Amino acid sequence: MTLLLLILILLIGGVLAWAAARRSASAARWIALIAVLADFFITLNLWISKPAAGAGRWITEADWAWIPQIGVRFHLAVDGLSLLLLLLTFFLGVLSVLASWREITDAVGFFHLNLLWILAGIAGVFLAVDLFLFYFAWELMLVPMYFLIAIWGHEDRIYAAVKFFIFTQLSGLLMLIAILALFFVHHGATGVYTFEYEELLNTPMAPGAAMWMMLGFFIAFAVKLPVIVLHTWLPDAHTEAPTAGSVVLAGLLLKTGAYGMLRFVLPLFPDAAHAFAPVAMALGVAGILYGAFCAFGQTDLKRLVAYTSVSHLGFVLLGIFTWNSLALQGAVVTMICHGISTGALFIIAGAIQHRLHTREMGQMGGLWAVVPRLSGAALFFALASLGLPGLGDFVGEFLVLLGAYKQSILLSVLATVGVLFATFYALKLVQRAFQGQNTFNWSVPDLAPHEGLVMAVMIVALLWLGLYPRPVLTTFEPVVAQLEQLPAGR
Amino acid sequence: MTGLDFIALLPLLILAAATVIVMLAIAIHRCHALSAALTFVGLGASFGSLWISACRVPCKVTPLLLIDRYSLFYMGLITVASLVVVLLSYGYFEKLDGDHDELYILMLVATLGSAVLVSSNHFISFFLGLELLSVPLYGMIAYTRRRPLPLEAGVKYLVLAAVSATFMLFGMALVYGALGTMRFDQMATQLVLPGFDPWLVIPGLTLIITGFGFKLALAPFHIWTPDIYQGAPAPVAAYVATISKGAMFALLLRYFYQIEAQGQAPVMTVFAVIAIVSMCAGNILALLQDNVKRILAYSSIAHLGYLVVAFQASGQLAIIAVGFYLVAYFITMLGAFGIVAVLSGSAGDADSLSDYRGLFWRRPVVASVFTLMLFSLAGIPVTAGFIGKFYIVAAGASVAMWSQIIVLVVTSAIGLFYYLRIVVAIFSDSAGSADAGPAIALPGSVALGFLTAALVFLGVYPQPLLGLIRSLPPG
Amino acid sequence: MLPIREGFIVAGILFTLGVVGVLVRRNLLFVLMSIEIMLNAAGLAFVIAGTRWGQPDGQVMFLFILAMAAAEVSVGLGLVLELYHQFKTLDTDAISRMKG
Amino acid sequence: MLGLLWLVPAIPFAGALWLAVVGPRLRERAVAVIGTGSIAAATIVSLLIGAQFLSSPPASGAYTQTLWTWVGVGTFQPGIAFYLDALSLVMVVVVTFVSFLIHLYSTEFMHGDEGYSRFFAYMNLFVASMVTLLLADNLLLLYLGWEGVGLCSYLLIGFWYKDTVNGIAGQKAFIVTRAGDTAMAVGLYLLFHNLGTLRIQDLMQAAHDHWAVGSPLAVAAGLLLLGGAVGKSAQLPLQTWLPDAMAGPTPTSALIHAATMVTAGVYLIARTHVVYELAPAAQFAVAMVGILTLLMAGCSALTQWDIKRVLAYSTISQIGYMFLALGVGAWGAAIFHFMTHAFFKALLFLASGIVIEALHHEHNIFRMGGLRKELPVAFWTFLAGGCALAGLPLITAGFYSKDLILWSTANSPIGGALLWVGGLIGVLFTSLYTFRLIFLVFFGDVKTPVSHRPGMTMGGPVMVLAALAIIGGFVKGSFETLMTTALPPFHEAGLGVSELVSSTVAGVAFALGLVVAWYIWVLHPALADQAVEFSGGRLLHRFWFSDWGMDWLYDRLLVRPLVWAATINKNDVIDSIYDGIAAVTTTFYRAASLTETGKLRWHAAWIAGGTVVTLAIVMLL
Repeated sequence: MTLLLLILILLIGGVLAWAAARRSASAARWIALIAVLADFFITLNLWISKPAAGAGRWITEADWAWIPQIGVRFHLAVDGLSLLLLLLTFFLGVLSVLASWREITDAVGFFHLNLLWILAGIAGVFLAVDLFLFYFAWELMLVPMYFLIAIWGHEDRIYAAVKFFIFTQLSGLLMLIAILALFFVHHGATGVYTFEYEELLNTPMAPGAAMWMMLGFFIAFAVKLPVIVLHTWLPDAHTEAPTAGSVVLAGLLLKTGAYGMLRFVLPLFPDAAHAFAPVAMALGVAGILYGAFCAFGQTDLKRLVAYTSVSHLGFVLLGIFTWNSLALQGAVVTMICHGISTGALFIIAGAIQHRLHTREMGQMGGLWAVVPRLSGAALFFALASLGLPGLGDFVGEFLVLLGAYKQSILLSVLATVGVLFATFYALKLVQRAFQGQNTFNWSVPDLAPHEGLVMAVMIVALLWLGLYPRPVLTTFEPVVAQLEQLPAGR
Repeated sequence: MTGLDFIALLPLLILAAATVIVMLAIAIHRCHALSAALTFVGLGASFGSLWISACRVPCKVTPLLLIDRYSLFYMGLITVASLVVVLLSYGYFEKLDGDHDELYILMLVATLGSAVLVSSNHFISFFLGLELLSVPLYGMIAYTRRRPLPLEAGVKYLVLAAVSATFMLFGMALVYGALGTMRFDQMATQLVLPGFDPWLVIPGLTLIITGFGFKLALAPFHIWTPDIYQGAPAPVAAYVATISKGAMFALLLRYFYQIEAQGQAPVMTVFAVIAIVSMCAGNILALLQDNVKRILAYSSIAHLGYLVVAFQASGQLAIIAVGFYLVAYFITMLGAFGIVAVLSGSAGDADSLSDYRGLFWRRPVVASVFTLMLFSLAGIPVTAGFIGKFYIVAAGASVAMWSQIIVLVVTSAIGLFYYLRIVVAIFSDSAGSADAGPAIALPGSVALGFLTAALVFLGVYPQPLLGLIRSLPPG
Repeated sequence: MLPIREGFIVAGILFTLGVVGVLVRRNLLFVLMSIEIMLNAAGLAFVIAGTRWGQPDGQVMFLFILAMAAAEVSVGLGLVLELYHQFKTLDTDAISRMKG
Repeated sequence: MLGLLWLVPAIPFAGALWLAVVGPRLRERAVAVIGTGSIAAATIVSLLIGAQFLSSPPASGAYTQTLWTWVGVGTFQPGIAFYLDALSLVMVVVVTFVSFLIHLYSTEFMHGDEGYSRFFAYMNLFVASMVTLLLADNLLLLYLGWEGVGLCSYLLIGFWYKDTVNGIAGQKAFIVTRAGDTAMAVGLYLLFHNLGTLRIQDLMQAAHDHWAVGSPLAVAAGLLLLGGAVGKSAQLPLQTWLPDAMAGPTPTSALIHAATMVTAGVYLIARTHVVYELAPAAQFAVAMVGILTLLMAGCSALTQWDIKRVLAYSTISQIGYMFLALGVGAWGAAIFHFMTHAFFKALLFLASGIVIEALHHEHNIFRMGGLRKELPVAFWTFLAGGCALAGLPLITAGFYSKDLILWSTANSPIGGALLWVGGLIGVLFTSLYTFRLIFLVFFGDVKTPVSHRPGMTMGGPVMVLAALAIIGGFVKGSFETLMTTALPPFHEAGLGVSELVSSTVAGVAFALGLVVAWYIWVLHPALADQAVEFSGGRLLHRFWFSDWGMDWLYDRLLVRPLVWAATINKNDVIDSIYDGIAAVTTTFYRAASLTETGKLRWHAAWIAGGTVVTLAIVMLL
């Protein structure tokens, strides 16, 4: 029951915020903040009370009949993986509401409605265990994000919003075909019409068909987790979105892609995924290198940070398809830490744009003297994104690389070179934006108290994950065990 | 014709009676509100009577008509749609000068025609229903004859409808010549016998498909659609887009199921070609359009293409898919054209994209309804369109028509682009002009409210409707 | 017995004549006339089909076709009058303002 | 007492955190107290631990303290755990003691700088990372310390960020060291994959059991770890970053780029000596890297005009000696040389800091001169350091440690005459450039007047270091016995050159260098310029000055193409695929919209045409 509560709080919170906005903008902001905080604490309590318990596969479930005629059930469930990602969702949700406290001034109510409905959509994606409901939440997630970019975005936001929408929608439709193909193959084999995840799990199917269906799912998640060739929507969407939009996009929407692979592609089609693994791993490494290479060439601050996401998510893809416990744990840790570090970088980029009204690094320079605390935080998160040991990203990346080494030495070495490339863009970001002469002699205020709080919380989170990641690892333990038992898993 | 038949025919009889009553009312005292109200009551009574005749079905009334659950369902759908169109047209024509009572008579006759079409079981009732539907449409499309565009649209529709009707007639003649019977149910038995010469039946069927193709605005025969939808007044365009197409598709479904057309491979390839071409044409033609009515016209071509994809999948799932998708399509198209009708002033229809720029900041409710309708056309969740598209792809997947499904997916992605162009216009920051424009008439807002509620309800909880459709064995 | 094949061929020829008439003629009146020809061709085909099976249905159908043709032409002429009143011409190409 | 081991890294880390967060608001005095105090505390704790360790050494010769398991995934269970044995004890004591002195020195040197608290925060963070590196029980924690020191060197080189040159130098240092770290990381994966653990002691044991001598895996692991060491210790081929690192404040250069960080590579190879014993090829590679870097850096040092760059190249060359010692199996000698080198090189840098401070930040030695009388403290301590560096026989510590290395090179089975001769030539070059520096800076006439005399807090540490540079050598005997508990002893074989012979030959080389330097730079100053006149000389001078052209090579080969390609691909060539698709769809639209002519007859034509097409399909199929 609590799971449905999570989504309802957000939906109702959004509508309340829109209504309250007529009276006062800050009322809308407070309602949104309270709603997301409430969800955060519910999930936190869920995590602390029974982190890895639960008899079967799920920690808790909520299940009602929805469209019995074709076996569709409104089935929400949480296991180690989705619990962690839910925590990340609400954590970044709170921070994105705080980050846009001063930045959003027009149509504040509608903004918070959209923001909360995106979070509800994402929570729905992580919770849904019925394939129809999953597709329902997957498509629903796009609409408020589209509005967020299209209305509150920056210069050519329309192009970015439409591009984002079409990319995801088209790939979503491919996934729909795959879901239906699986649905009918399952009916063919067992005579039962159902979208239940657990029943669809080990449906016997021809290898050829399995490969096509797996590709259907994979492409949808590959567009979302930007795999190298399908990634071009990401820089536009991230650059043009408002701060909260970029944080939610980078922090959460990309993770739904990785989550999808871990939840649907690997378990549903183990043999096909196993046969496809080398290609996916190569794509991952190519993504790491190309993402870093493109990031290094950018002059726009937000675009640079956007390309870093392509590079970091390349690690996650590599980790997922290496398919041993080290790499899988590494993929999850990378997902969470990337969410925090890139979210923070976007908040910083947003803060800078809010102050200097420009994102071009060419016009920045010498900001350290002007805004020391903001620059300090930026340095910290730039170091986190280049994988400095002692911070969360390093633990994730090291585990992925360690695991990948078992599979193929070449890919692991290439990915490690990718980590070196990460240093290039991170240092360029710090050097070009914060060091050097204050040629444009900016004089802007430093971090406001609430922005300082956001930064501090994220710094503590990354340090904690960097030095003591065990709670995250133990929560994800059972899911890794299940993934490893799949026939193809070694 | 026993007493039982009359009860079964009750809905049709009530419609005919309503037409006469409205004519008499106009003769006595010409008042727009009165005739609209009378039409509303007439349609309401006919809708009510469906339940009465429902307990007597199935019942063959004369060899021409077959009243069964399937036809009653579609009759109900058509009467409800007409009710909505009456509400919309009252709001729309109230703003125009001149007397508008005759429109309701034409509308009642057209609705009667579609009701006959839906329950026809014979070539003659098929032809009669078709003409009963088409001829009043000529008048309705060219109704505001003071303006040039409706007149042009009316003439075009008249000529083309007549031409396609003759094609269909010729096709019927060939089929009749080959099989010796005009009754749908007997045709099936004839077709199975080896005796008939295919050289007559197959071309005959193809010519009939041309007639269907024109009426359903499917690909090769779709060129007229944008001109008529743009020219005709908005409520009438809504009528043409929904009721005339819905009735014809219901008949197509029933006719081709009764004669087991699935067996005839060539006919099916024709449908496959039509489906693919209309999906592509519909979506591509609308890509950079600036006229909202033309965009809706092209998108209706594309949607009919999707319907034909589901139509080709044989079996139970196809019936459900077509049935549900038609309901969703009705709601969405009526809603979209309803918005255009509601926003149109006395000067002319609000059909250019610039009229909708920044609409959300001026009239949030109307804008959100329109956005919801557009998302339903695009197949985004929480709208009936999503469930409809889901079923279409399910029907297609059940018989593994992968090539057509891939075309469906790709073209609907292209479709996304022009729906988003309208949404972008709606949500773009309004350049000045913050006036809210003419207040919306009560009937118009009631209609839109009902449509939005239905859209979201079916989008979220489609189970009751699906249960109803599942129990409609055709024929 | 009336030979079926030749009958349908005659009807077919008459039908194609009507179609060509619609395509070629520019004046709206002549277009309406060609539609009449097509309708009669269809009616002829029905009568021939009816004779082949010895059933009156074909001719009954032809009666319906006549009735429909009359209704349609009357509405058509009404529109033609209004058209001429507004556009001062009956050339179908000249009256097309909507395109694209 | 050993239980307090975790305090040694913890206190500096706490100091760094405190200064970073609260520092900017504190006064300079408070920052100095916190900064230097935390290092003093760490030094005291390490000395106490050292005393107890020496007085009553634990049973197995080592003490392990585990705080918590860091990452726990299946068999991969590295913990935050510290391992103390003789080797790490010596390194920790030396590092903390020298850091304390340098912190004391920089309280006055950095006086008045607006980033005062930021400087001390970075320095404390550096000491914390270095100590973590030295005390790390497993290679992953070592890697954490490894990257931590790399980060602090980047932050401190680019400390005066206002001048972009410093920032770029910092970037270069961080990137080149991380290039080395990449090789080391792959080494870590290889070790874990094949031996199942990263805990250093278990690793060594497992390597010993599973790998035969000369097994390809051992060679690969050795070379990869060497790659990391080469990056961090600025050896061939990754030494180009150290000379540019002199852009940082002088205390930083003294602490990081002379005494402690650059020797991390030596520690790594010493710590993983079992791998190298199992892979003679890798060990020989270490020796070759050592000897080549030794000679190249020596030549380059001769041609430099900036006082700090001369010392930088001399550091590279001295670390070359340590690598040579490791290469020939003289593990103890390498660590001993590390200790003495830490003292006299830190001394030289601090003394040159005094000189620079005194001459209004003048770095060019040709514009200095005659400071013998003006800065007596600087002169005498600089002279002591210089002699220790060059290896003045019997008195200075440098002589003992370098002689031990030369002797071991001659007598090691791996070494040989060639390496020994190379080492001797190195000694000649070292004394040559050291005395060139001393004579140019302190002798001859005064070219720029001295404005500022160093205070006690700068003079004190320099004098302490000078004393250590002198007496440091006398502990050689007890130092060697201590080292044998942690590192394998040196096996004598080969030429059988006696101790006496090698030390006298080294003494002769030292004297020769002294005399030649005296002859050129004191008696005939013009002679040096004439040597450069003839064409070969100028080319050679420019070649040596630019570090044998390696910097230019890397720039042309790697940096320029990458930057050029990145800027070309700024808006992502893959994006053009989707623009192409959009363009094709639009052309479809243009073509399709032509069919909508609006003419009635055209519509009818399509209906007729459509029917004909469908009839054709039906008829033909």
